[in-house]
Amino acid sequence: SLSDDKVKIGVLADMGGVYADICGKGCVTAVEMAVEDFGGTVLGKPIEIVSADDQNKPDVGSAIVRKWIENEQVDVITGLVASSVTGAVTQVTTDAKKIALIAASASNAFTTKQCSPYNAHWTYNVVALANGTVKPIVQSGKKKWFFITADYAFGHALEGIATKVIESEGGEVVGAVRAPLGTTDFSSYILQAQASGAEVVGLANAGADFVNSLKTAAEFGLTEMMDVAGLLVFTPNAQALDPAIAGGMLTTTGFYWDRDEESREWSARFKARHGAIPAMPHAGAYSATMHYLNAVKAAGTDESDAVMKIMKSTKPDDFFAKNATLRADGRMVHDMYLVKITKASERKSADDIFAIQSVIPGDQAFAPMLPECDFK
Amino acid sequence: MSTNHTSADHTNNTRREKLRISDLHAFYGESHILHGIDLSIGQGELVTLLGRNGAGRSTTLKAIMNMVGRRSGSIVINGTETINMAAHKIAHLGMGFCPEERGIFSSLNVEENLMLPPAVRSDGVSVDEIYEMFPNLYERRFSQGTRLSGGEQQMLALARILRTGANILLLDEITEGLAPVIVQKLAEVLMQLKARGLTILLVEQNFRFAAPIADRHYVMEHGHIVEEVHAHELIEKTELLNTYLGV
Amino acid sequence: MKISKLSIVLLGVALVAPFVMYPVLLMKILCFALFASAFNLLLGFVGLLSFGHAIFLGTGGYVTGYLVMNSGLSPLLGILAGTAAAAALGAVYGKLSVKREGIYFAMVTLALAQLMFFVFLQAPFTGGENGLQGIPRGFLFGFIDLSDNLNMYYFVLAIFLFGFWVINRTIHSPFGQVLKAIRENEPRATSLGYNVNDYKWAAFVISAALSGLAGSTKTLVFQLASLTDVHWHMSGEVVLMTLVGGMGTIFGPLVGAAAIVGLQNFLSGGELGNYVHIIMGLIFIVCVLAFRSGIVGEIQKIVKRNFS
Amino acid sequence: MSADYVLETQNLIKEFKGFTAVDDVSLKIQRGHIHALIGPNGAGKTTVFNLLTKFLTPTSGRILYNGHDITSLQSAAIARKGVVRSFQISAVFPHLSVLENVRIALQRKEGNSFHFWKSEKVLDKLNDRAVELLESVGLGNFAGAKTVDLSYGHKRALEIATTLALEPELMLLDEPTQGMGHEDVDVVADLIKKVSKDRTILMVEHNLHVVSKLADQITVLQRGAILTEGDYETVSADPRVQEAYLGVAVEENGA
Amino acid sequence: MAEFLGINLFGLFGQLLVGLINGSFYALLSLGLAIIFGLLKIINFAQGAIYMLGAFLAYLALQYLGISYWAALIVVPLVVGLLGILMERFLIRPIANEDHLYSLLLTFGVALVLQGLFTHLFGSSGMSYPIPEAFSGGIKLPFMYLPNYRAWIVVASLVVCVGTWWMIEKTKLGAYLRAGTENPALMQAFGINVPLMVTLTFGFGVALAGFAGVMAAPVYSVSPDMGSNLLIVVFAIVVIGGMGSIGGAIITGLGMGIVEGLTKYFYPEASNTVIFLVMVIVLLIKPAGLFGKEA
Ligand SMILES: Nc1ncnc2c1ncn2[C@@H]1O[C@H](COP(=O)(O)OP(=O)(O)OP(=O)(O)O)[C@@H](O)[C@H]1O
Ligand SMILES: Nc1ncnc2c1ncn2[C@@H]1O[C@H](COP(=O)(O)OP(=O)(O)OP(=O)(O)O)[C@@H](O)[C@H]1O
Ligand SMILES: [Mg+2]
Ligand SMILES: [Mg+2]
Repeated sequence: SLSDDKVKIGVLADMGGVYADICGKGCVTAVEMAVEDFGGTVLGKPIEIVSADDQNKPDVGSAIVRKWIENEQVDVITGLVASSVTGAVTQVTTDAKKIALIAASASNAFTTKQCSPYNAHWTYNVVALANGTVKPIVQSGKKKWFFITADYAFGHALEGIATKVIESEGGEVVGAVRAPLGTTDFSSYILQAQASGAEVVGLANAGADFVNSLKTAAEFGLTEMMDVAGLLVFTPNAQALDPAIAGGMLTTTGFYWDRDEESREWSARFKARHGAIPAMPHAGAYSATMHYLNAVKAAGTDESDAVMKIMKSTKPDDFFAKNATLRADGRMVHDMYLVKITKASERKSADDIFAIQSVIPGDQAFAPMLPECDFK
Repeated sequence: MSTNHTSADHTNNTRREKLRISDLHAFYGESHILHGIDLSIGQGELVTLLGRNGAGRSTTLKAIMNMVGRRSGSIVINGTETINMAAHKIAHLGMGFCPEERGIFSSLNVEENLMLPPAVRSDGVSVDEIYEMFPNLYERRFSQGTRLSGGEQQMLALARILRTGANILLLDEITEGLAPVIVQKLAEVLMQLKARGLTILLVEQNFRFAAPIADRHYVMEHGHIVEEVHAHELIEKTELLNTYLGV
Repeated sequence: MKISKLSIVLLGVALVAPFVMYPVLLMKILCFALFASAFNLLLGFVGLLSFGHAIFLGTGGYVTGYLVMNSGLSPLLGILAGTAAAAALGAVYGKLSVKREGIYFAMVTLALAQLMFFVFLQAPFTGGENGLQGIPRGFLFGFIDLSDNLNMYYFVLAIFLFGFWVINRTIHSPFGQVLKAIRENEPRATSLGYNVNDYKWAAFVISAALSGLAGSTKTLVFQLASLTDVHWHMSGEVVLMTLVGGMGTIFGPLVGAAAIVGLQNFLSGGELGNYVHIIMGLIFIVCVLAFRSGIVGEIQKIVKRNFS
Repeated sequence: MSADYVLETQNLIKEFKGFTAVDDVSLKIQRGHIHALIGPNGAGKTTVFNLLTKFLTPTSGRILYNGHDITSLQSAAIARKGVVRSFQISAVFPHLSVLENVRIALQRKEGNSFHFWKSEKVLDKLNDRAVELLESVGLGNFAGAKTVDLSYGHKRALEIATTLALEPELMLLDEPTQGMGHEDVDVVADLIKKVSKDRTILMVEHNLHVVSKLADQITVLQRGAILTEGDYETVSADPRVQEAYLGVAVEENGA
Repeated sequence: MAEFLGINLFGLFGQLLVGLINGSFYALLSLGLAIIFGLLKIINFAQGAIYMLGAFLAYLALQYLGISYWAALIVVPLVVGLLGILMERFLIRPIANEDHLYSLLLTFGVALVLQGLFTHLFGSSGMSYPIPEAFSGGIKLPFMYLPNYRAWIVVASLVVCVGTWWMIEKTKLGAYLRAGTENPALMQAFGINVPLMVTLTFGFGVALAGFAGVMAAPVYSVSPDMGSNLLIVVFAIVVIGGMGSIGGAIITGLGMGIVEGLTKYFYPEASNTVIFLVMVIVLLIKPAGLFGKEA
C-alpha cells in the first residue's frame, strides 16, 4: 500500500551553480529515465518526480526538502550534490524518516559521523577517491607529496584521508596550502608547491578550482617539474581542459561511459536526451532510483523502513553498479575505476576523455563500516 | 505671427537686434513659471531685469540658455530661432551665462575654472587682462575653485565668460556678496564691455548699481513683464518702481 | 486612525494564516519582514544604504545556533545572545562607517561585511560551507515544544511583533525626530548642537540588533545557520525587499519581504528555478527605473491622489 | 574687565597650504553688542566664522568664550555652549513642518534625544514655546505649514527662530541679508535688532545700509588681518577703509 | 644565499611578482570603477559582470568566429564599450537625476542578470582560453619561472592605466569631464555636449573592464562568477585609494596586489581578508582614503 496513492521522488540538485554540469538537470533526466524504464508506475500507482534547485546552499536545500516532505508528500529524495546541502537535507529526511539517495556528494560523513538508517550514499566518496588515486602513485615510488586543498570541509576531508593513505604506504606530505573556494588565481599556491621539493602535487579540490589550479600549474611549468594528481575529476571538468595540460593525469571515478556495451548503451540514450555524456553522478542517480523502485515493488509499500530493508538485502545490479551491495550503514559499495585522462593524440572523439587503467574492487576503495553505523 | 512690439520697433530703429524673445513660457516640472515673456535687446545695449525674489528673472535667463524643464514660444538669437535648439549649441551663438549660484567647479583649480569654457569667439578678454582686473584671482590661481571666498567666486564666474569672447552676456546677480569697492569696479567693467559693443542682459537686486549703467529696465512680477523703463524715464517713474520693487 | 485599523486586520490575518498556508514559509516571511524593516530603519529613515546588512542577520544566526547547539542555551536566551552579538558587531561597524555618507557608506559597509564573511567562512566554529546543521528548536520556557510548527509560528510572530513595535516606536520617538532632521539637513543639525554621527551610530546599532534578532529567529526556524545569511547576495536581497515594498514606509518592508520570499518559493519549486538570479536582477532594474516608491509607496500615492 | 567680553580671540591664525587666510586676529566682542565684521572679498571673514564654530581648526591662537578656552572643543559642543551660527544658504529642514523645525532645536536641551523607546508625544510640551518663538519672528500663522513652501524671507526668519530656540548667548550671522529683495532686507534687519536684546551678535555683512543701522561695533578685516575697529562713523571715515573696502563713493551707499 | 633571517627570499620575490600581476587586474578594474565613479558619481556594480562578459566574448569570438586574441583585445572592449553606452543611455540616464543610490541598485540588478544569464547559457564549470602563441613559454628568473603572458599582463595594464590617468588628469578633455559631472547644466550652457560626454565616459570605463576580461581569459578560467567576488575586493581597493581618485585607484590596485602576495607568503589564512583589514585601518586613520580629498 502506498501512503498517498503514489510514489513521489524529489530530485534536489544544483541547476545553475558550479555543480550544475555534475548533478543538475542531468540528474533529473537520469531519474526520469529510471522511472520510464521502470514503467512509470509501481504497485499500480503512478510515480511522480519533482525537482528543485538548491543553489548549493544548505538553507535553501533543507527548506525545499522540508516543504516537500511536510507539505507535498514526497517519499524519497535524490540528486544531492554539494555535501553541505546533503548534510542539511539528511537531517530533515532522517527526522521525517524519509530515504535520501545521495547520488553526487563526495563527503564520507553520511555513512560515518552523520550516518542514518535512511541514508543511501551511492556513487563515490572521498575515501574511494583517495584510495583509488593516491595509493597506486605512492606505490609506484613517488613518496613526497604536496597538497593544494580547497579550503572547506570537502577539501579538508580529501586531504586528510589522502594523507593517511600516503603515510600508511610509507610516503610523506611535505606541505599543503589551503586555497579558498572559488580562488581565481592559483599562481602563488603553485609557487609554493614548486618550492616544496615534493614529487607529486595533489589537487584536493573540484570543479572550477581544479581546472584553474591545473591550468596555472601548467603555465608556471609545474607539470614539467613534478607529477600532478587530481583527486576528483568529473568528465565535464576534464573536457574543459586542454588535453596538452591534463593528458596523462591519473584519477579515480565511479563510472565511465565507455566502460562496456551496457554502459555505452545507457550513455548513448542519456546523451541523446541531455546533450552531453553522463558524469558519474548521473549514472548513480539512475541506478539508485531504480534500486529504490524495485525495493518498493518488492516491499509492496513505500514505507521507508520496509523499503530500506529490502534495498540493503538485495544487491543493486545494473550498468552502473558492478559487484555492488548497499551496506547496513548506507554505503553503496561497488567497483571504482582508476582512469587516465587521454592525451589529444589518443582521443577518437570529443567524448573520449578517460582511459580505464584498472578496476578497484569496492572493498579496497571504500572504508569498512563503523560499528555505530550498523543499522541492520 | 505679429512682431508688432513697440519696444522691439524702437530698438530696431536704432541698433541691430541681438536677442528677441516673444511669448516665452517656461516650466519646472508641473509648475508654470514664465507666462509669456516678450523682450528684445539690441547690439551694445545693457538691459536689466528687475523684480522681487521669485519673480522669475533667473528663470528667464535659464530659459534663454535652455536650462529649464520645458519652454515654449520664440527666442531668436542673432537672427537664429533657438527654441528647439539643444542646450549645448546655444553658447556657440556667442552667449555667455553667469549663473546666480556662480557654479564654480570644486574639482578644478581657479585657473582651470577660468580656462574651462570653450571659446565661442576669438576676441575674448585675455587672461592677463582678467588677472589685472581681479588680482585676487591671480593670487589664488592654483587653489581649488570652491575654496575661494564667496566674493572671489563671484569674480571668477564673471571672468570665466569674459574669456570666451561671448558677445551676449546673461549676468545673474553679479554684485551679490561683493564688497562695495568691487561693485564699483564691476560697474566700470560693464561700461567697458558695453563700449566694446557687447550686449548685456543683467539681473540685479542692487538697483543703485544697475540704475546708472543700464539703458533700459524691464520689471518682472509673477512670471510676467509688467513694465519697461528707459534710462531717461527713471526719475519720472521712481514712484512706480518703488511700488514694484520696494526700493 | 487608519493605520491602526489596518494593523488590527493584518494581525488577524497573521493569527489565522498558519491554518491556511505552510507555516514554515510564513515564518520565513516574518523573519525577513523583520530584517527588511530593520534595514529600512536605516535606509528609509536615516538615508543610509547599508550594503552589508546580511552580516548582522548571519551573526545573530551563527551565535544563536552555536550556543543553542553547544551550550544548551534555551531558545529565548539563544536569541538574546544572538541579538546582542549582532548589536555588538553593529556598534563596531557603525563607528567605522557612519563617518562616510551616501555611496561611500554603502561601499564601506559592503566591504566590512565581506571581511566578516571570510571570518565566518574560515572560523572553526561556523562549520564553513556546511554551516551549523541540526540546531534544536528546543522548548520555550521549558515546556512549549517548538519543534511543533504551529507553536514555533506563534513564537516567531511574537518576536516579529516585538521587533516591529520597536522600529515603529523608534521612528516616532524623540530620537526619531532627530534622525529625520539629520536626514533633511545634516549641517544644520550639527549647528544646532547635535552630534550627528552619534545619532546615526545609535540608529545603526538598533538596526543591526534587530537584524540579528531576525537572523537568530530564522536560525531556530530552519535549525540551520549558513553562509547564505552572511553573503552579499543576502544584503542585496534585503535591499530588493525594501525597494519592492517601498522604502521609508512602515509596511513596505513587510510587503516586500512577503513578495520576494513568496516569489523565491514559487520559483524554487518549478522549472524557473534556473532563472532566479535573472528574475531578481530584472526586478531590481524595473523597480529602480519605474517603481521607485515600491508597492506600498505607490498605493499611498494613489490614495493621496484620489482621497485628499 | 574681561567679563565684559563674551568672546575673545587671541592671535588667531589660519593657514591654507602656505596661504594665510586669517592672520593674527585678536577680536574682543562685548556682551550685548551687535558686532559687525566687514572687509573686502577674501579678507577672511567667513574663515573667522568657521574657526569660531570649529568648522575649521585654527593653525594657532586661542578662542575664549566667557573667559574659558574653547579652542579644542568640537562644533556640536560649541553650539551646546551657546555659540550658534546661521548659514548663508537657507538652513532649514525642508520636509518638516515649521513648528517641528523649531522644536528640533528646543528638543536638544530636553535630554531625551536618544530615547528611541519613548513616543514623540513627549515633545508636545515644547509646542507652546515653539509657537512663542515663531510669533516673535512673525511666523505665528505658519506653524503647521511645510517648510519647503515658505518664501525665501520667511525661511530666513524661521532659521532665526530656530537659532533663538537654542537660547544662544552669541549668534553668528554670515551675510544674513544676502540675495534678498529690499523689503526683506529691512524685515530681517529689524528682526536682528529685535532679537539682539539679551544677547550678543556677530555678523558678516556687505550691505552697509544694514551695517550702519545695526552695528554697535565694527571690525574691518583686510588680507586676514584687522585693519581697524570702531563704530560706523569712525570706521567709515578711515581713509584706509575707504580705499580697501568702501570705494570712493561712500556717501551713496549710506542712505 | 636565498635565505635571509629565515625567510626564503626566492619564495618572497616570487610572491611579490605574482602580487604585482594580480595587482595589475585590480588596477585596471578599480581604474574603470574610479573613472565612472569619479566622473559620474555612479557606483557601477556591474563592473565585475562586465569583466566576465569581456572574457566570455573573447572566448566566444575565438570559438565561433575564429577571432584571435589580438583582435579580441581591440574588438571586445569596443563591443563592451558599446553595450556600456547603450546601458548608460537606456538604463542609467533615465535616473540620472535621482539619488545616486538608485544607480548603484540598478547596476546591481544588471550584474545579477548578466551573471544569471551566462550561468544559464554556459553553466558555471568554466571555459578555457588558450594562451596566445606569441606568449607561450616564459622567462627563467633566478627566483621563479615567469610565464611570458604574465609579464605581458603587467606591461599592458600599466600602459593602459598610465595613459588613462594622463588623459583625465592632464588634458582639457579631463577637465571637461570633471566639471561636467559636477554641474552638467552649466557645462551645457558653456557649449559642451554633456550627455554625449557622460555616455562616452561610461562606455570607456566599462570598456576598461572588458579589456581586463580579455586579458584575464587566458589565465583564469572563463566562468560566469569570475567577476563577482573580485568586484568586492576592487570596491575595497577603491575605498582605500580614495573614491574617485584616478591615480589613487591605480597605485592602490597595484599596491594591494603586492600586499596580498606578501600575506599569501607569510600568513595565507588571511589572504582573503587582508585587503579589507587594510581598508578598516585606512578608514580609521584617513576616512577619505589614501589619495582621496576630504569632502
Ligand atoms: N528648479 C526649480 N524647480 C521648481 N521651481 C523653481 C526652480 N527654480 C526656481 N523655481 C521657482 O520659480 C520661481 C521663479 O524663480 P527665479 O529663480 O526665476 O526667481 P528670481 O526672480 O530670480 O528671484 P531670486 O531673487 O530669488 O533669484 C520661484 O517661485 C521659484 O520658486
Ligand atoms: N579651505 C580653504 N583652502 C584654501 N584657501 C581657502 C580656504 N577657505 C578660504 N580660503 C581662502 O582664504 C581667503 C579668505 O576666505 P573667506 O571665505 O574667509 O573670505 P571672506 O572674507 O568671507 O570673503 P567674502 O566676503 O568674499 O565671502 C580667501 O582668499 C580664500 O580663497
Ligand atoms: Mg534669481
Ligand atoms: Mg564669506
